[in-house]
Amino acid sequence: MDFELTNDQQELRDAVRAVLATACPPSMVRQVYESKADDGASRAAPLWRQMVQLDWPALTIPEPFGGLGLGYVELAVVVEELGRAVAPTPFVSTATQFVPMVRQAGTSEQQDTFLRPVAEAGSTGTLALAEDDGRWEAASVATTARPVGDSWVLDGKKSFVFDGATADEVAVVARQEGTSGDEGLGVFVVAQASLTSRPADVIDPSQPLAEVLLDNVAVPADRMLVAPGDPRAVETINRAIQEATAAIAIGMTGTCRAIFEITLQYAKDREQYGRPIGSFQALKHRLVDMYLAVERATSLAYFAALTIAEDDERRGLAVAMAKAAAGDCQRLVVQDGLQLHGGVGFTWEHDLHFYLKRAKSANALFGSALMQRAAIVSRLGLVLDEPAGSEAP
Amino acid sequence: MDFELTNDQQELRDAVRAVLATACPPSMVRQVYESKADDGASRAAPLWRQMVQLDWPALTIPEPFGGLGLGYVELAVVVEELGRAVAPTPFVSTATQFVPMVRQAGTSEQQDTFLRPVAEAGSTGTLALAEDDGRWEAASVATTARPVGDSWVLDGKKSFVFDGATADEVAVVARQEGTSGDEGLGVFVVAQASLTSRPADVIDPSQPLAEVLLDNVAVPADRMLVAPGDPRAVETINRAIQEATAAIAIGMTGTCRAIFEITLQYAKDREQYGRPIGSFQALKHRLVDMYLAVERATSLAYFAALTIAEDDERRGLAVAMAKAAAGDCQRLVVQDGLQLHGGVGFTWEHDLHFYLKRAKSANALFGSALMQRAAIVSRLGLVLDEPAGSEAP
Amino acid sequence: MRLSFDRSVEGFRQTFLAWLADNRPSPEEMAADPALSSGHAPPWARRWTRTMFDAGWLVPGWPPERGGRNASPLEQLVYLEEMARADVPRSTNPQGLGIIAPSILDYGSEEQIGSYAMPILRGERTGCLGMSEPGAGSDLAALSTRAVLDGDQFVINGQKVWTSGANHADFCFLFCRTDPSAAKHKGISVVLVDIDTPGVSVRPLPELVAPEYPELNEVFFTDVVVPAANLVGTLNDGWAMANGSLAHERGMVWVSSVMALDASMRHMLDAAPGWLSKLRSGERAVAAAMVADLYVDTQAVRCLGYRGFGKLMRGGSAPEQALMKLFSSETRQRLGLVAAEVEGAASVTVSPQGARGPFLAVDEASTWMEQYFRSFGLTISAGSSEIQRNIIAEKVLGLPRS
Amino acid sequence: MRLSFDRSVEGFRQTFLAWLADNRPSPEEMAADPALSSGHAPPWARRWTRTMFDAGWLVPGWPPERGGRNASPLEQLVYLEEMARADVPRSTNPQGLGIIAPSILDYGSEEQIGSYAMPILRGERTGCLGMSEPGAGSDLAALSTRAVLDGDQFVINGQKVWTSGANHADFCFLFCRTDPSAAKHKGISVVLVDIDTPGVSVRPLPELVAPEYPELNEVFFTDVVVPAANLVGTLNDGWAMANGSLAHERGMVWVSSVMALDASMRHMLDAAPGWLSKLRSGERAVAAAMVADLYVDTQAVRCLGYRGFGKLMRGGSAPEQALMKLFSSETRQRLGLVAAEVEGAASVTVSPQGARGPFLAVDEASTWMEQYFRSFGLTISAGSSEIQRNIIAEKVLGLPRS
Repeated sequence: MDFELTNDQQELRDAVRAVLATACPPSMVRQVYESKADDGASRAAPLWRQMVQLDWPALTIPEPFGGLGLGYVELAVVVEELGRAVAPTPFVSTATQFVPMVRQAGTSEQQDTFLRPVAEAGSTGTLALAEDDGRWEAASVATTARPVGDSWVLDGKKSFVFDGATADEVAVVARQEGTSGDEGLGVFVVAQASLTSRPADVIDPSQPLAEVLLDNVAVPADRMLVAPGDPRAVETINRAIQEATAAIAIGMTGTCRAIFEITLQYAKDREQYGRPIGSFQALKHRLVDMYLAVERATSLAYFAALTIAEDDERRGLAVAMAKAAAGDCQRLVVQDGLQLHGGVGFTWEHDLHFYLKRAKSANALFGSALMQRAAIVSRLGLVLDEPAGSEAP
Repeated sequence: MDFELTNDQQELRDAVRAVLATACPPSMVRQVYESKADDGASRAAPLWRQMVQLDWPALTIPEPFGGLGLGYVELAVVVEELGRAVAPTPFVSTATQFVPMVRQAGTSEQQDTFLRPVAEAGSTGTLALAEDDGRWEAASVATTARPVGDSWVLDGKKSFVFDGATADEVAVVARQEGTSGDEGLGVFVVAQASLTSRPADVIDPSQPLAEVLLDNVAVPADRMLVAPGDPRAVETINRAIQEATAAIAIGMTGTCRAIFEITLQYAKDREQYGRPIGSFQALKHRLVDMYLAVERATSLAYFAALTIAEDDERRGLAVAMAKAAAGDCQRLVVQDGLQLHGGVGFTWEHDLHFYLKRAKSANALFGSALMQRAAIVSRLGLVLDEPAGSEAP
Repeated sequence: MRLSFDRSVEGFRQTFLAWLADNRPSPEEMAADPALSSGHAPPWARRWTRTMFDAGWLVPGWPPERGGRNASPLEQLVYLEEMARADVPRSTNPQGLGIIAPSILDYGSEEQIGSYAMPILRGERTGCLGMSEPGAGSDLAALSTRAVLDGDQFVINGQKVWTSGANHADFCFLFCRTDPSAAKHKGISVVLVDIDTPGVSVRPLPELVAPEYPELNEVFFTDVVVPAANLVGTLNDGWAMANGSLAHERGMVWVSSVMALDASMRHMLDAAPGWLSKLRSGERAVAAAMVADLYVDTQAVRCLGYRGFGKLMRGGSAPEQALMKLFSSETRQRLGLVAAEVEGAASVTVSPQGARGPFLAVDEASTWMEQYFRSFGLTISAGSSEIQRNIIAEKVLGLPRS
Repeated sequence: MRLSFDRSVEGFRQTFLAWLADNRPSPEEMAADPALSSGHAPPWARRWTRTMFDAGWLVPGWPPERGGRNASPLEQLVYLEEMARADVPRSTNPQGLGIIAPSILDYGSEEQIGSYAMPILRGERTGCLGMSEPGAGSDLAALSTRAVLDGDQFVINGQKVWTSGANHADFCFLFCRTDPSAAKHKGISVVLVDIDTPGVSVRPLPELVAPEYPELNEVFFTDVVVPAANLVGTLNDGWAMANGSLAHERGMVWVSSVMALDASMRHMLDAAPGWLSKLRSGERAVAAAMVADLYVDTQAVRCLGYRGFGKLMRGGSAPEQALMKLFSSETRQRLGLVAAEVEGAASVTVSPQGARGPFLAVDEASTWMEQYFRSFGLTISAGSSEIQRNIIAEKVLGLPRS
């Protein structure tokens, strides 16, 4: 039992932080913010290439498929730092959404087909799960998969797909026509070229989202990761969703810590009435509460990471707690971070808003604190009359 | 439109406050706290006699029945001051629970029978509505009324009845056997001698509660205020519940204001590290937030009083808001009031706990903030799938 | 205490509503050409302000010769509430109408009244308030923009920041230091400076959302020369006027902030069923309770305003007024926060570039998330929430200074 | 990072659990004669403490000669968690075991160790900590109880307040001023004073709930004479010991506060379905979310504790430890608050007079409302939450002093 990073993990963190300090300063994030959508992706491309050279996307890909075979804690370390830098990168979609789904669900051949290009060539991927109602859960999927000969034909619309307009491969969760709830679910990998994607105009352009339209898209059998009707489908999909959700929570704690640190520094530097504003007791106490919220969220984020890494039976509950705590944390640190900055933080020119928007946006994606808390209620057995078939992932 | 007390109302407030300052100091409350239950009632008796002499219980009793015929705002003024003094008195049960029910539901003869003794001789009354499940709403009543000849026979158990062990007359809400929800409800006045009451051991002995057992109690027809099955029963009962609930909310704001004022004074007087603790900015800001909570609750309490006084259509919503806001207020001022007092407020010897316990207790009675908020949700039409028959009072 | 209005006030309401129905600009007209900032008055707004002025409806509480009709405070309240309910602005230059014009009328010369105050009331000119400076923050007494009297003119040098509407305003009601040797708050004066005076330069400061519609500005003054006659009131007496200006603002602001909150709440209640329908029952109940809580706050803000108003009508001091800015701005902020949270995933989408509201380019056209971020303008400017709490603690509660 | 324990630690756990099962006092035995305060040790508690001491299980991290078994930090953690899970106290005099005995072992003479420290460890005597004074509050440096060295004895005069368990303790570990001319924190010493010494008088201060079981006391010292040999450590070196004492407390407290919180949460989760069943669906979802929130807090407190523990194990400083008191005490308080709120009307009933818990007369036997009120002991004593926030702001976050 050890809740502190090992020396190797600590070194990984230091290395990632050092790379991002030079490759991903706020000025680079600003360029992405101030670019047109397509242009933004190209501005973020050099960072991704560097990450690929450093083998970060390969981190949790098994060694037989060209990866490093490391665990979820190492992934968490990288994701936290990326959140801390509000990095504009397809790492989150690729390494925490696409890779886990393929790893959980794919055959060895499929893993080799889809993961090796990620590990070795920086191919990107994502997960298309949520639809118009903004729910990241298998039971809510309406997109259909229809068998036609050896292939499958997908029809539907996915929303809020991370990097959905640029990812090379998209893991799509769909269901057999006529099924509902947890029945009939399957997963398919669709190439970007086979679908129509439409970038969304979002408050956090450093994490692009897109709608993905599947209009009669034929998918060959070797791109089917989970066959619709497979009894293990829900379990497999939920495990991938848990990894993806935990990663959002971990990234949020990084972003929240950055907001806290920037605000703390501002409170030390900024003088008013002839003294640093951080010497005013009311501000001090609020900074302590921000600090506590960040530590609370971080503790639960790494607890969730550990339950995933060790496949602990509490993983579903731990992930929901981590995302809920990250949501609580952003609510407080965005509020107080912006308020304590005064007018300066209110301007476009100041970098603070990149962090605020990432934190807010991440709360709303992959199940907000509100939804996670309801999931915790359900997992604690406190629901007396919940309709069947609505188990949280 | 005028949200400020008239001169007459202001004079009433000053008079009540002056009387309570001498007749109901904290030392008198302490005597009640430190007495055995029966003894407590007798210690509170002189205050009640004085209130009767001053015609306070007669305030809202119509003039034809010996009362002053004043409105709900005047009642609110008295109730707020009683809350401010944590007064141990049957005023709340008699004037805000029993009287409104008789006034709403009784014939002229019944009003003369039951209200005149209150106005002229200080007879006391109460309302027996809630049962084991602690819900102050007609639909939840299980106590039955069975016609036997010209009389009715009541059976059931009422809980949390204000002054239920001492009130001369008890207005009991019951229902015809075999009915449920809003159907079959009736109201009866039962003399204390006809029922069995059992004082509850409560955290706030200055407001005694009791269980009232109705074991085959025969009630003559002239004590039936509302006949079971009367189509106007629910509306009549709900109006009385609204008056009673608003009064609890108003009393709570008085108690909360007292906690705030005591704490404010303490912050000015108490020195630590060589300066008054009220000069520390973090404490200042908390005192401002307490003040805001008290003003918020008071504003809504008087808004509710006005809607009752003028029979405005918003009265149901206004009462729920007032009780919810009073509940929010006590949550904050009890927490910060006790915390800011430090060890002193933690002792039995200090008077603070009388106020804290009254505030906490009143929140739990006549529907907590939690329940009121759900009622507001329902009244705002935000419930999409609420089962029928659960309209809040 | 009374909830209802008496008959004469209701008569006033009907008279006004009838006039309003006949004369108001249409929503389409307003939306077609919204104001770009609080210093901007598009043609329809200029016409409308003038129409109100001529009919005695722009400032009904003032005497007829200044465009009013000696309306009673209760009548003014009814007027402001009905204006807000009708979703029509009195002016798209609120600081001009609410602060600058009345200050000039109170303190200025006849020439200044003729050239600056009346043109605001007639919808001909717009003004901005030059108060905050970099480094001085909310501390007006620390301002350092200098105006040096040189014969019959002032030479002005310095910088203002957070100046609302300066990017479109015609002139600036400028607080500057005229006696650097006096105690901090004693050497301050107000000078009227036309924005097109050589040496004045305005740099917009886009906000963290909707940067395409900047409202705040930095204003730089480099050897700006204005006639000495542009001094408002007495030399070095600006501090009193600042307090007067802010009092004008506070007197006006409580009703409009209550009504703005009310409007937001209505929009939220309209949108809520759609949001709630996407939630599961457990989530929905919690979300609905959050919305209900905001509703309670909104009603409480209104009642608190009414209570303070009742005290003021009796000539008493109204500590509630001091709470109003704090409570209403924080409630507005919480409303945006809760709305965005309940809205869920869709809250991350931004309003389309160039989306325009009915009479302001932003605000009504903004998403809830954007409204939340923009609401920090309310809790930071004109005395931040922290400063409000200090003031209430010391002035209202009588707590000792730190 | 690792979630699971390695095999040797699991072996330690099994060894301890087996011993515990064979030797622990039964719940019935404990409930029949609970401790009346933290200075009280009923016969079963004395026997049990002695049994643990003899078997090397009272303080397993200490060397065998002091009643331990050189257990590693991880093993100590497992030990404390299992003790808490078994609902057995190590001692009903926690400040004796956790602070006073270790302080005397660190600083005291052999005689003091023999007469005061070892008797605590063997369950023979109980001690109380004389720190707070009226007027000095949490500010130990301001204490004024005087001990004047007069030949080979001290003469003590003064008053302590909030002294836990003094109403039953055998002796007091008393902080007093021995050099009034020195700087505030330099003239303080610790003297051991038997409670039955003439001139010592104890006045219990009943709490706002369960006043029949007072835990806190005022202790008055009037010309109390004790031998100079009762000085612990060096004259005027009490300040260092105070910091040592508190460090002892903090080192011990985090696990027990986490476990206490855990136990409360278990009780709450057991009770919650009953409460929730009385609520309508809309209310129920909100109430359940409140309970879930506390569950999240409880788990976060535990994880935060583990993180701090991990840093300490590496010899690093652990700012998390400084947050632990604040977070765990406030969470405990919120738990009582939420439980009472969700419990509803029934929460106004008090526990029957004389209700007794399994090993303490109050706490477990208290209602949720009573537990809420009693929880202010946690947020007020041993450095209030306000003081904790000041400390964290300055010491951990490096913010400037006010």
